[in-house]
Amino acid sequence: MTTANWTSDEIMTVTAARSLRDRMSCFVGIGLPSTAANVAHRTHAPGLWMVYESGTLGTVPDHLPLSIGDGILADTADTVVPVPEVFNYWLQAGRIDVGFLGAAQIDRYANINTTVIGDYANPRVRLPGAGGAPEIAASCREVIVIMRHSSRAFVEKVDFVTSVGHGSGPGDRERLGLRGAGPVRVITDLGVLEPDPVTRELVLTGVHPGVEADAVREATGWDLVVSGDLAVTPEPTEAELSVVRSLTGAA
Amino acid sequence: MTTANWTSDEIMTVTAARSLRDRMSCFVGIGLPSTAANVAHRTHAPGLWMVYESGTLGTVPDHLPLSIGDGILADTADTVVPVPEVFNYWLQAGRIDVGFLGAAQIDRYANINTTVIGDYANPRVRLPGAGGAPEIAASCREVIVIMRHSSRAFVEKVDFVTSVGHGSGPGDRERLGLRGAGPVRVITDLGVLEPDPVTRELVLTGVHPGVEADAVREATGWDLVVSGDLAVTPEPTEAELSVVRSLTGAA
Amino acid sequence: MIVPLDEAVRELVHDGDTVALEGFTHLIPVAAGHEIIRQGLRDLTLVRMTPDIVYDQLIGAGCASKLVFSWGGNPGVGSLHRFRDAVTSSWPVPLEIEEHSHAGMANRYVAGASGLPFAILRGYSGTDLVANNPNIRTVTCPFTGQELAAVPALNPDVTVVHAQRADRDGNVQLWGITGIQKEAVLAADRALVTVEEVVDTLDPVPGQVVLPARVVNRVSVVPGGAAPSYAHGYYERDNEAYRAWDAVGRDRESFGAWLKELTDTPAVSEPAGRGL
Amino acid sequence: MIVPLDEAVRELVHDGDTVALEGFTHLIPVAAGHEIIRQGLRDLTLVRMTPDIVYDQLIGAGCASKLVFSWGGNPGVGSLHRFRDAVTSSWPVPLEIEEHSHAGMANRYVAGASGLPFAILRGYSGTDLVANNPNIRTVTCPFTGQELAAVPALNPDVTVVHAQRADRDGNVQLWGITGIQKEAVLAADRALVTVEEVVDTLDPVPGQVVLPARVVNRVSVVPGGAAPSYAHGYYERDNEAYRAWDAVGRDRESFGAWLKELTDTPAVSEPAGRGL
Repeated sequence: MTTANWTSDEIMTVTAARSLRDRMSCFVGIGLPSTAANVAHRTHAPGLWMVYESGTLGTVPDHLPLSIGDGILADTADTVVPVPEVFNYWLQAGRIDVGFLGAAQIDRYANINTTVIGDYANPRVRLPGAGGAPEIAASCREVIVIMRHSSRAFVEKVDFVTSVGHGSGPGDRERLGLRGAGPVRVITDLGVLEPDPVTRELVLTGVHPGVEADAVREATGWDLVVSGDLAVTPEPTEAELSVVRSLTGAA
Repeated sequence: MTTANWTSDEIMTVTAARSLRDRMSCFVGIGLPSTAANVAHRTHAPGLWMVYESGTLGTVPDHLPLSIGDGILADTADTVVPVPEVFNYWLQAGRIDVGFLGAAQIDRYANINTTVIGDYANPRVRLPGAGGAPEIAASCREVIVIMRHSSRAFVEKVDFVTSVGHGSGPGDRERLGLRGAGPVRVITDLGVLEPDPVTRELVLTGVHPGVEADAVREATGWDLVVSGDLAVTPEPTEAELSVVRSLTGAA
Repeated sequence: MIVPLDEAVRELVHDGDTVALEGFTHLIPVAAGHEIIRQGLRDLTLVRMTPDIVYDQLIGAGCASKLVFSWGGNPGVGSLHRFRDAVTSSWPVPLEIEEHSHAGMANRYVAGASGLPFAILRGYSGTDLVANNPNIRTVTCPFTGQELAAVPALNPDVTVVHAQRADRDGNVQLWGITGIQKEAVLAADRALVTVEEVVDTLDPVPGQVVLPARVVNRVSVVPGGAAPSYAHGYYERDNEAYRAWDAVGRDRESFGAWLKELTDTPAVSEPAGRGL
Repeated sequence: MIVPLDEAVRELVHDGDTVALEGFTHLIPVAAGHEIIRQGLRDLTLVRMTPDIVYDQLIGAGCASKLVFSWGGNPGVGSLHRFRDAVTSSWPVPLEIEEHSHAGMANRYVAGASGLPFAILRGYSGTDLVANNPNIRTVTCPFTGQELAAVPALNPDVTVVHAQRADRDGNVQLWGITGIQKEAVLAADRALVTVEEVVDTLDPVPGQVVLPARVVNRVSVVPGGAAPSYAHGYYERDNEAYRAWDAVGRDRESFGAWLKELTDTPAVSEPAGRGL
């Protein structure tokens, strides 16, 4: 193993960016998803159509916004629509290819918690809550989750289902009337998890260079299945790294 | 009876205009209502807030529009909103003081027909239809109807209830969940009809100068009750007539 | 993306389609309607809140087997005689009608644009529309117990609108009275937009609606394509042409002559101002 | 119509009211929130899609007994510590919460603005929000039989928003990211608008929302009244102030010092840029 010239956050961001295809419409959450989407837009996906829940459609910010409603998002958008429109006319109507979400907790079936740690009525930690996530997870054609790996975050069962992933397994999304495919990939600072096509349980399908599958299993709160065909993430290119760093302000 | 220096259409328009109070919000139908509302705006009600169903809020056209969506309405409006907004956010929400409607047929209980003469499935005359009228009649705080008097137009029972007036009598509007007061006045080229406070049946409460109550009864298709306290419309003033004529282009 | 009008109509509109040519007095896609007549399309379900003379023409030409609408007339002039003739005498072909109020139609488009199966409104209560239209039903509020009207979403196979401008990528910009066009386009499977002009950049305009290219299938450049209605900032409504239509539409013979003239004129784009 | 902020708050906001101070990242009525704190209002039900630091301040100051919301955080920074403290430790007073998704809250305002008792949406299905919020129910589509989520209309006693401009009659104009402000104002019984400036004429601006004077009860001129959020065309978002709040809000003592400084400062209007 050579010493990498990139950080684990950087390869996470680059890997997430690579998941976005050119000309896709992408509903972008703030933070890691926003960074990754903007990296994609500046590298292989110049036609990526970024939507932020503040109503900015087709925005191409020239720097990373801190919030989902920074002025730069409005200035560079194809059009800015009121909040009810972005949720009803764009998200609910099924016009968004990929929803890009973060999470505080995720479970074996890719259900997402951004509400509370502990009991809802008497929480140990109160988190910000749902925001746009429940309907992003329901209505986008597919969902990609980006979050840092830890056994506190990757749990057997989330304390609170804020946004439905694959419920409790096969057929649950259909039963619940959720029209998108749900989470198709979870990208972390250690590797990539994808739902098993049959069981819908998240399995480890890729690791970043230098990461052992066992280390990922250890950072996961359930008995994580490792794919027989485990991929190793291609290293970030110089071009990708320079875009990431120009956006995040890292040297 | 002196020879009047105004026509029966002119006194109808002036009388309708006088029914509008300053600063009212008024949902204006095209044709006679639009003329009357614009007369009011240029005479005693400079603060009349005119709304046309095309979405022009607070418009003050400098000439009469031919359609409900002429460019002049947009040019002079406080704001132009999409059609769903004018119906949902303004009309349905109960923000409009008075709805100003025309009609092809009206009946004893001020129900309005603008749909068909004859049988619906096999009509003798096909009329334009409902447009905004059913919800204008339902949701405005009150409704004023302006139309020319004839026994074909003023009928015992309309062939088709396009817009509900007072249904079949007292309590019907409440039963139907209609929140506005319904038609409070019908202004014609002969006089003024108003619903009896108890029976809700239209009675003749006023005649224009030179018109006999019997002539109105003859032009009405039901046994029209004449108020014991029959008013005579004050003559149009020179100022009113000059505004009407400047708008309609009459000499 | 940007193709001649005849090609756009050929690609997007087919016999039997549900077609909405929307425009609330302003920006009515008249030239596109004429091209539908020229191509001899049949058995269309025509949808529009305010069918006016171009719908009278489509109906008179026998393109439509059904009309879904809320107000059918010649605004400020009177009735549509071809529409009347179709409804009362099935000429030239029978015309089924489905009739709503404006509020109902507007909310049907909103539901269609929103991916919902239906919309709720306070409306229709007590009217004879209810008994004559199975697409007007009720729902009960699960919080207050109030009964409200329900209408199904409207999702045309194709929506046609006219706009002032598009850019070369097919982003569309319209302004002035914008009516129900945004919802009609978003509710449709396919969208055709005729425009006054194509520009390099859509400079923002107050009151604009922008339709992103990804919801537009074809753009055709048709200057004057909304006449005799109008295009705010380009040309005014030709009120005289609306008045003149009354005589043309009034009898089958004069209409036939009008129709022959239209179909004898092969048109890719129509000259500015041509409406009748 | 146009009155000083302290007077406007005194007239329109009362103990026990349901109050929405809306603004989706942009144009947050921070100065008005501070005036509510200064006037010592109590037992408010605070409503907002995205409660951020001004709500953290209102909650920390003990103004609120309930919060209705969909995302409560310091955007791009982290959590709201006063909000957390109230929820987990009932400090300084217990805070009841009613929690929705953005789509649910947005549609609740739309229903409120529309005079409807409820709204329908495709949402919430399968989430634990449902079991923890009696205001999330279902309705069945009378046409397709599909089950959809239903949420009740939101009709605040008073909505407070910040806008760029008003004219002397009280017509209000805002632009940029306009969020849910129009619906929040139209849904409310009373509306207070703080503005950057009053002008003679509201020249149209692309992307504008105009709130006609008849839906506005009071306008107060408060330049910088949205800081540390921003007013498009006037000043930028003070991201540093948002980051700095994290330390202030994190413990009760530093918050107490902040609160004392605020309430010791009698303010009719706040200088531009003042946010914390």
